[in-house]
Amino acid sequence: MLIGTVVLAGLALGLCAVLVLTDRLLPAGRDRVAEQVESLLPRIQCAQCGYPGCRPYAEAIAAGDADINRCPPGGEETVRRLADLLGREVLALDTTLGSADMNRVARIDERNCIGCNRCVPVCPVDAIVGVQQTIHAVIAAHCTGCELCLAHCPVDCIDLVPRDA
Amino acid sequence: MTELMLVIIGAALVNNFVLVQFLGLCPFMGASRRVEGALGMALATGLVLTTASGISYLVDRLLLIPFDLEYLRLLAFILVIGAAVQLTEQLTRKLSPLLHRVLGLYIPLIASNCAVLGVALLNSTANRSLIAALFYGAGAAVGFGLVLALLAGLRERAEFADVPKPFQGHAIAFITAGIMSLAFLGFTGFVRL
Amino acid sequence: MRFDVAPGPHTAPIASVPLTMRRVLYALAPAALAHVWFFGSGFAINFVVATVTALAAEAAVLRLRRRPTRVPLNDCSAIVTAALLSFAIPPLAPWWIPAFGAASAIVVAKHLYGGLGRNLFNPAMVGYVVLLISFPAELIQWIPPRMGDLDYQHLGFLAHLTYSLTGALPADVTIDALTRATPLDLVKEGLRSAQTYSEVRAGSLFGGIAGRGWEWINSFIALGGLYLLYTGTIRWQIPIMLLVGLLFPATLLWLFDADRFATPGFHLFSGATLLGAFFIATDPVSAAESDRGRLIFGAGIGFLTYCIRTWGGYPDGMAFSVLLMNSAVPLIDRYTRPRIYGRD
Amino acid sequence: MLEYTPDRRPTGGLRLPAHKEASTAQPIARGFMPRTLVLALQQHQGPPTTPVVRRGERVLKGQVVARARALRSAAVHASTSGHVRAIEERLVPSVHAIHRTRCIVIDADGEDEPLPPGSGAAWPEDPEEQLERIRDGGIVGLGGGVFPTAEKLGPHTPCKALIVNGVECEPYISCDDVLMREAAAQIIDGALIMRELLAAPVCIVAVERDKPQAIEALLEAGRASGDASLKLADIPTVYPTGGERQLVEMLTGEEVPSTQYPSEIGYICQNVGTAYALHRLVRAGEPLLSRIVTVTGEGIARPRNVETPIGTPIGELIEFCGGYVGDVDRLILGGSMMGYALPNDEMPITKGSNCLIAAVHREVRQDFSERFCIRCGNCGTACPARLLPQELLRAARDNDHALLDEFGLNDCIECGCCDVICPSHIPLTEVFRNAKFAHARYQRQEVFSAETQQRFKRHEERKRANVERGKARQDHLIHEVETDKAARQRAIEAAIERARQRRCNDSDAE
Amino acid sequence: MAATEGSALRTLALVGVIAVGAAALVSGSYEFSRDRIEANRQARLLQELQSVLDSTVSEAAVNPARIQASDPQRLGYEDPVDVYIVRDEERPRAAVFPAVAPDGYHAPIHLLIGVSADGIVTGVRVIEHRETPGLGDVIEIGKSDWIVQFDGKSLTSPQPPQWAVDDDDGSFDSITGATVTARAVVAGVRSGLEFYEARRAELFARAADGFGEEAFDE
Amino acid sequence: MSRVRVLMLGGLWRNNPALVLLLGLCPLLAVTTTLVNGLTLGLATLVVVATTNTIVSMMRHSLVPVVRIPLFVLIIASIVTCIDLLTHALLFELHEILGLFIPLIITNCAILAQAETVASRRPVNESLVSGIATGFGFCGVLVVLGAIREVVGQGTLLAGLDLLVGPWAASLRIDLPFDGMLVAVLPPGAFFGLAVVIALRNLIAARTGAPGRRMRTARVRRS
Ligand SMILES: Cc1cc2nc3c(=O)[nH]c(=O)nc-3n(C[C@H](O)[C@H](O)[C@H](O)COP(=O)(O)O)c2cc1C
Ligand SMILES: Cc1cc2nc3c(=O)[nH]c(=O)nc-3n(C[C@H](O)[C@H](O)[C@H](O)COP(=O)(O)O)c2cc1C
Ligand SMILES: Cc1cc2nc3c(=O)[nH]c(=O)nc-3n(C[C@H](O)[C@H](O)[C@H](O)COP(=O)(O)O)c2cc1C
Ligand SMILES: Cc1cc2nc3c(=O)[nH]c(=O)nc-3n(C[C@H](O)[C@H](O)[C@H](O)CO)c2cc1C
Ligand code: SF4
Ligand code: SF4
Ligand code: SF4
Ligand code: SF4
Ligand code: FES
Repeated sequence: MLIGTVVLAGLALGLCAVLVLTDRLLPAGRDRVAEQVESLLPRIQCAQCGYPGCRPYAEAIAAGDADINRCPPGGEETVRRLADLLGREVLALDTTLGSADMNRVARIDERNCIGCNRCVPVCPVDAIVGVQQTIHAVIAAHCTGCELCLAHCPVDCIDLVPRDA
Repeated sequence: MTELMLVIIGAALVNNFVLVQFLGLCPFMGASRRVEGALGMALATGLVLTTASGISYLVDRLLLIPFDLEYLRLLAFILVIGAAVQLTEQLTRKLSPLLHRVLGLYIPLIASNCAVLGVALLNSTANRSLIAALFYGAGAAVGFGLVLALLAGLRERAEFADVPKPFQGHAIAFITAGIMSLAFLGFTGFVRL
Repeated sequence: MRFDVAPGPHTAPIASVPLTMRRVLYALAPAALAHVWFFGSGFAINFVVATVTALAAEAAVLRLRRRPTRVPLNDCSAIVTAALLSFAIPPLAPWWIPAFGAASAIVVAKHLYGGLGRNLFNPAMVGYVVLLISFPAELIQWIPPRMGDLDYQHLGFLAHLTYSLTGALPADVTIDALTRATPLDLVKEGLRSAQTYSEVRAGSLFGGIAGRGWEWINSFIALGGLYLLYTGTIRWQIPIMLLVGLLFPATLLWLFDADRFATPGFHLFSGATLLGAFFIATDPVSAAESDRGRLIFGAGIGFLTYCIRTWGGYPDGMAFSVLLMNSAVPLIDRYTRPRIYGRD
Repeated sequence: MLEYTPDRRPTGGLRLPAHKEASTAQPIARGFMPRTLVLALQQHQGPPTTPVVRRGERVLKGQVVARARALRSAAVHASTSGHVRAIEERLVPSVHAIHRTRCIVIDADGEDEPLPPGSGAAWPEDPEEQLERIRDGGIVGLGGGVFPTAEKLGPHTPCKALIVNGVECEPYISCDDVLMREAAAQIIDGALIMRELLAAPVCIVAVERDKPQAIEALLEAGRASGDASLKLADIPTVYPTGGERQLVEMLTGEEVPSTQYPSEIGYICQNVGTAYALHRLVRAGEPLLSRIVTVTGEGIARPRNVETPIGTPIGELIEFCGGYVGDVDRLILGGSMMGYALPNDEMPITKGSNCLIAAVHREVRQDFSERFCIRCGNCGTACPARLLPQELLRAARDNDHALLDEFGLNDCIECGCCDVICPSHIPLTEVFRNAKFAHARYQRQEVFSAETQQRFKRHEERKRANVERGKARQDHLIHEVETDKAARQRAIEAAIERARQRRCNDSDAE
Repeated sequence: MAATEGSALRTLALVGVIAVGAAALVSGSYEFSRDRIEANRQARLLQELQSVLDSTVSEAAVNPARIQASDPQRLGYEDPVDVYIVRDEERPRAAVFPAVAPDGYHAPIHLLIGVSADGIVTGVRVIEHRETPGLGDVIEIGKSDWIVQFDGKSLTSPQPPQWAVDDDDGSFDSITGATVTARAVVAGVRSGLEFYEARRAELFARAADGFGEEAFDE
Repeated sequence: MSRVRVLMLGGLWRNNPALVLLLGLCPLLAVTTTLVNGLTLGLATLVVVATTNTIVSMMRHSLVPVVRIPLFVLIIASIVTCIDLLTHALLFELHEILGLFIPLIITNCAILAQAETVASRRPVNESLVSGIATGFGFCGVLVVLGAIREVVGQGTLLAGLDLLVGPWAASLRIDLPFDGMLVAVLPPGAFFGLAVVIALRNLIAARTGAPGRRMRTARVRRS
């Protein structure tokens, strides 16, 4: 009985010592998951997922803190590809979050724009040009239709139109 | 040499651990959604299987039997396996984070993966030589990896099938596994042990 | 002047699923007749029972799923399944054997995956293996072929029918008197109990190459196979490689020791070899998709069949080998994709 | 001229009933003259031309009505004399679909008056000028691609071989066949001119085996020309060996890399009709005014090949062939495999229109009821691009674009072989055609996303930089203010000043 | 999640404690239950022996002697096996020993054979086999009493040539569809008896002068 | 809904270890050749999982990630071994049928998973509840599957109950008029049986609108 206890305890201690050691010695591998996840997102930075941008959301997913169905612009397709990458279940897209789709762009109505310049810093992709007190314009080719600027226009003269119109 | 080959074939096909002896089913079902994941899991399990069967063999011969502590066998083996698994867990987490994400819960589960314990116990009861024990472990690992990969492939294809609603998801996976084990019955009587 | 438009190509399709399936049935007909000639009307009865159950099961499932039934029922694939199943089971069997086999083939192996084209495994073979392990006693009751010199009274159609339906035999005969081990059984047991091959095949059941009667049926099956090849219903990759995979080891080992191993000829003309090569392994749905894949697929089946016959517990291994290779198909496909034109 | 048989078997492909007897029975019908012409400004691959005539103006046969301003474009000529009725948007059948483009509509005056003789200058020496002439001559590829020939003949990676494509593998079409029979010499001549321009060591004329007369004629002409670089390859009659990629593989064993054109690996593929047109231009100074069109199908009274002025309304052409007989079920422009059905016969013949089929009910595919794929793999065997259509189909149906890329959607040449052989009657080609659009959008999307990500990065950096700069200035001020009194004074005054400013701004606002 | 210096020691301490706890627990319950388990084992063995002994003998079988005997040819076991000699006060009454029928259909069939002192089979049981379920497995006593037909047989009745299944004109019923199995078992029992005949005297002798230790220690 | 009820429902139905999490499959499939076998193992498992959950959760604060797995299995294993030894000593008859399965309990992933996901994070009472719920959920599945396989496979029900609860129960055994199809008791039958049970659960879940798992899983991406 005593022997048994000693032997087993010895065994346990020995093995755990090994574990602790290896845990020390092994180099922590660089975690590329977040990047892989991000590359599957639309990367239009609309923040509708509830994170400041695609990267933060990607990191949240990679860390397993966020569901994979929070990106409206990405749509079902993105959810599916994320599920594939991470071996998770496919979830229905969370449509409550927003409606941004990449086929629309913002357009500034020249007649109403007062050149307050507030929309410029908001645009995550610098798609709005114009200086103080002059009419601003959206570079359609850069605009992702993320809707962020809409809220910031005091005279709301920004609206979304189909991309090819 | 031929015996050793027989040992491997026996463990891998004839008495396939998963489909015939019902060992290691949880990872079999859980890690077979994608072929990539399955291969990773196969590797991890193979690692644990062979190392664990080797070490526990030594523990058995050098510690338990001399002090006639056979009644501690389960305890000792499971301890060894647990350690081996934790080691694998560390390895994957640090060397392939993505795989670690994909396999998620299932790596710790190798610990309780019956296959591993099964190998260790069977080795000690069927008193083999160390080499034979290692081969047996390897054979089991091969068998496990094989059916895991096969099932993964089949499940990927089954996703395009038009399965009746109640059977979608896991149920059809079990049906598929069932037919696989039907097929593996063909190996019965292969190695007349 | 206006015309209604339709997408191209405008050339009418040159093949259709029902036609393909019907071709398979035509190809099986001669062998079926030979079977009835040698083993009595049991085959016919089994075939009818199997077909009826197969179609009924298919209809039932489709109804249950509120799916249209006409198109699937007309494609004849269920009948092919039934036919191949009835080739696999012994002629002298109670009705519920073919019925159960067909039902499990259609319901479990075919329609749980959504029907024609979706199934991962060969339905007929699933049905057969389920039967084989569930009711081995019934599935080994083979009767010897009708050959002038074999002392053996044969059952007429009615006797067959009554046995099939009620399990009752004519007063004077017992089931043991009727049934014999098949040549494959005999060879397996003989070689196992240290007889030499030539001793085994001295038995009255053996003809020039393999079992008498069986030789003929298999020849007709080969004929049907050639018809399928000729009409382009199947392509050569699977049948040829299957035969190679089976006959190559057979020849080697036979040359190595002609006493302990059966002749290649015996393997070619016994059991399910030819049926498997031309009709079963070629099931498009459950076979590999690319040509290279089909080479591997066929060879695998042949080789496994030989191993099971020679070292395994079962007299024949076609069904198991087919299912085994079926389960390998996704991986085979994955690693044998043809190189796309202009890519490397 | 050397005749030989390539020793390769074509990859995939089908042997299809040819249906060419009807139209090849009679010789080419010449001298057909329509009442009106509809000349599309864009009949080629590339930017449209710009009209150089005005409404009401009279134009002569052969006169340029629209000029090629850009490279990769080709001029358009009046194919008979008459008055310009209008310049308006119309529906025009182009290579793969009907599209709306501006057209010059001309009322023919029936005099068919050509430009005064000698107005066309002599054929220049300098290659550059020659290409210029070809562009102005409005010559484009007549084999289906309608790609400006000048472009294809222009300076290239050294040309290994000129391939003159007389294969004409597609059912019903026979325009190249009859042309080869009747104008072999001119074709050979045109081919030699091209060889000249390309400095190609060899010139292979490829013809399908089922055109013995054409082959005879060509050999005859070839010998006559006595040019050693000429070869004639007879090709097995398998569709679609006429496709230039397939043809290159067949003749040379080389494959045209996935994203490239044959020219980029040194093979130039020109249709026989193109060669003929070039001959006319160089020897007779005649631009591309007409082309041979096969008018056939059981719904046509007198099926035949017609030398048709470019711009002829289809209705008139059919009229010329005796009009419709029986109940015509479908009117197909092009062959029965690659061609597409027209909604009406009001549209004009363009440079790319090689065949018209007025098909009755039993001639063309009718049932479009589709079964599930039974994985028979026939499509894969038939596919000349060695694709796996059944896999593509799956990927396309649940638009998984990564898979589509992997399975080579864009390597599909839409030949339709898989479609015709599929026992489940799945409209594979149609699915792939549509999938290609979606796929293109997806690929643009990916690029856009990548760019966006970069912009965002820059944006973030700038923001961070701004914040830091601001903070630095603030620190500096605070530090100053704390250290010397004068600075503090200045700061306070500045603040008061700003406050005043703001107040009067507000009062202005009111 | 690398453990820091401090926690490394804590870890080991923790593990040590738990391991000791676990071991103590297990060892404790082992000590507690060892004897009872042993007793149970013997009861079980006794049951098994009695299953192949007829009632007259089985009272006497309270405490047979265990002897190690080895006969690879006839018994089919490489290593020595336990032979139990059942005695009453004066003389041995019967013997029980395992034997292997090597050529079962799928795998060798393991038998337990009981023979009375004068060489008459008192019972045969199949301990382990891999025959086809539903076919060969009727040799289990649970499935049918085919195996019972050996009771009362001996090497003299029937005569050795009759020691075969009726398909081979022997005097034992064969099993439809499982002749192979039947043959195997008959042959197995027969060679078991031959072993017994050959070694009986020696075995009894050894049993008598207390060679074999008592099978059960009271 | 109170925490306890959530946990209960979770273990029993919503994420039932065997049907939803697919854990503890080996004993599940290996043992359920008859209802009684299933029941017996189910009860044993119930005891183990409840005890381990409690113990683990008691010491959850002193656990160290690096070695947690060996610790869990150590605890589980020792408890199981004790149960094994004690049943062997005290309930010998029971141990006769149960003997082979008990070591299997050690390797029952469901138990480890509970330790890993619940017990090592939740207070004792919750862990206990969850453990019991899981145990019952598991046991339930074992019983159902065992019943199905016994009926289909050998045409009986409740066979061998007497070994478990005493001779009187022998009378409860039901014999059906047909003698079964072997496939049900052989390995393939185990898979098919479980598939059917899962399908049934899905049906019910769909009917009661309870959140079953989302059926269609992700599409394939080969690469
Ligand atoms: C968008 C486009 C670009 C092309 N660019 C070239 C080129 O750079 N060089 C060339 O020799 N041919 C070029 N081609 C012409 C093709 O090689 C081919 O001759 C033309 O597409 C007609 O062939 P088809 O009828 O098989 O489509 C181009 C064709 C297309 C449609
Ligand atoms: C499927 C397919 C079949 C074709 N068949 C022919 C053909 O038979 N004859 C031909 O001249 N061009 C054919 N083409 C067009 C050729 O690919 C190529 O465009 C043409 O020969 C280039 O010459 P061009 O620029 O003078 O038209 C085919 C194209 C495809 C995609
Ligand atoms: C699936 C299958 C399982 C078999 N299992 C056994 C078996 O367990 N025992 C046996 O003696 N023969 C077995 N056989 C061999 C055949 O039953 C053989 O015909 C029989 O042993 C001799 O036939 P008979 O007994 O009717 O004379 C099996 C055959 C098959 C096809
Ligand atoms: C050449 C050919 C072979 C076939 N072989 C089988 C077969 O072996 N078993 C079967 O159940 N069905 C067979 N079928 C019918 C059909 O493909 C089969 O039922 C499908 O697997 C059902 O989805 C065959 C069909 C063809 C055309
Ligand atoms: S929701 Fe917007 S910000 Fe969030 S991931 Fe999708 S695109 Fe990026
Ligand atoms: S302009 Fe507006 S909508 Fe467009 S990208 Fe910028 S912020 Fe988004
Ligand atoms: S249409 Fe595309 S996929 Fe089909 S055969 Fe032609 S090239 Fe292949
Ligand atoms: S030809 Fe049709 S049925 Fe056959 S594989 Fe291709 S798509 Fe499927
Ligand atoms: S129970 Fe065996 S692996 Fe989970």
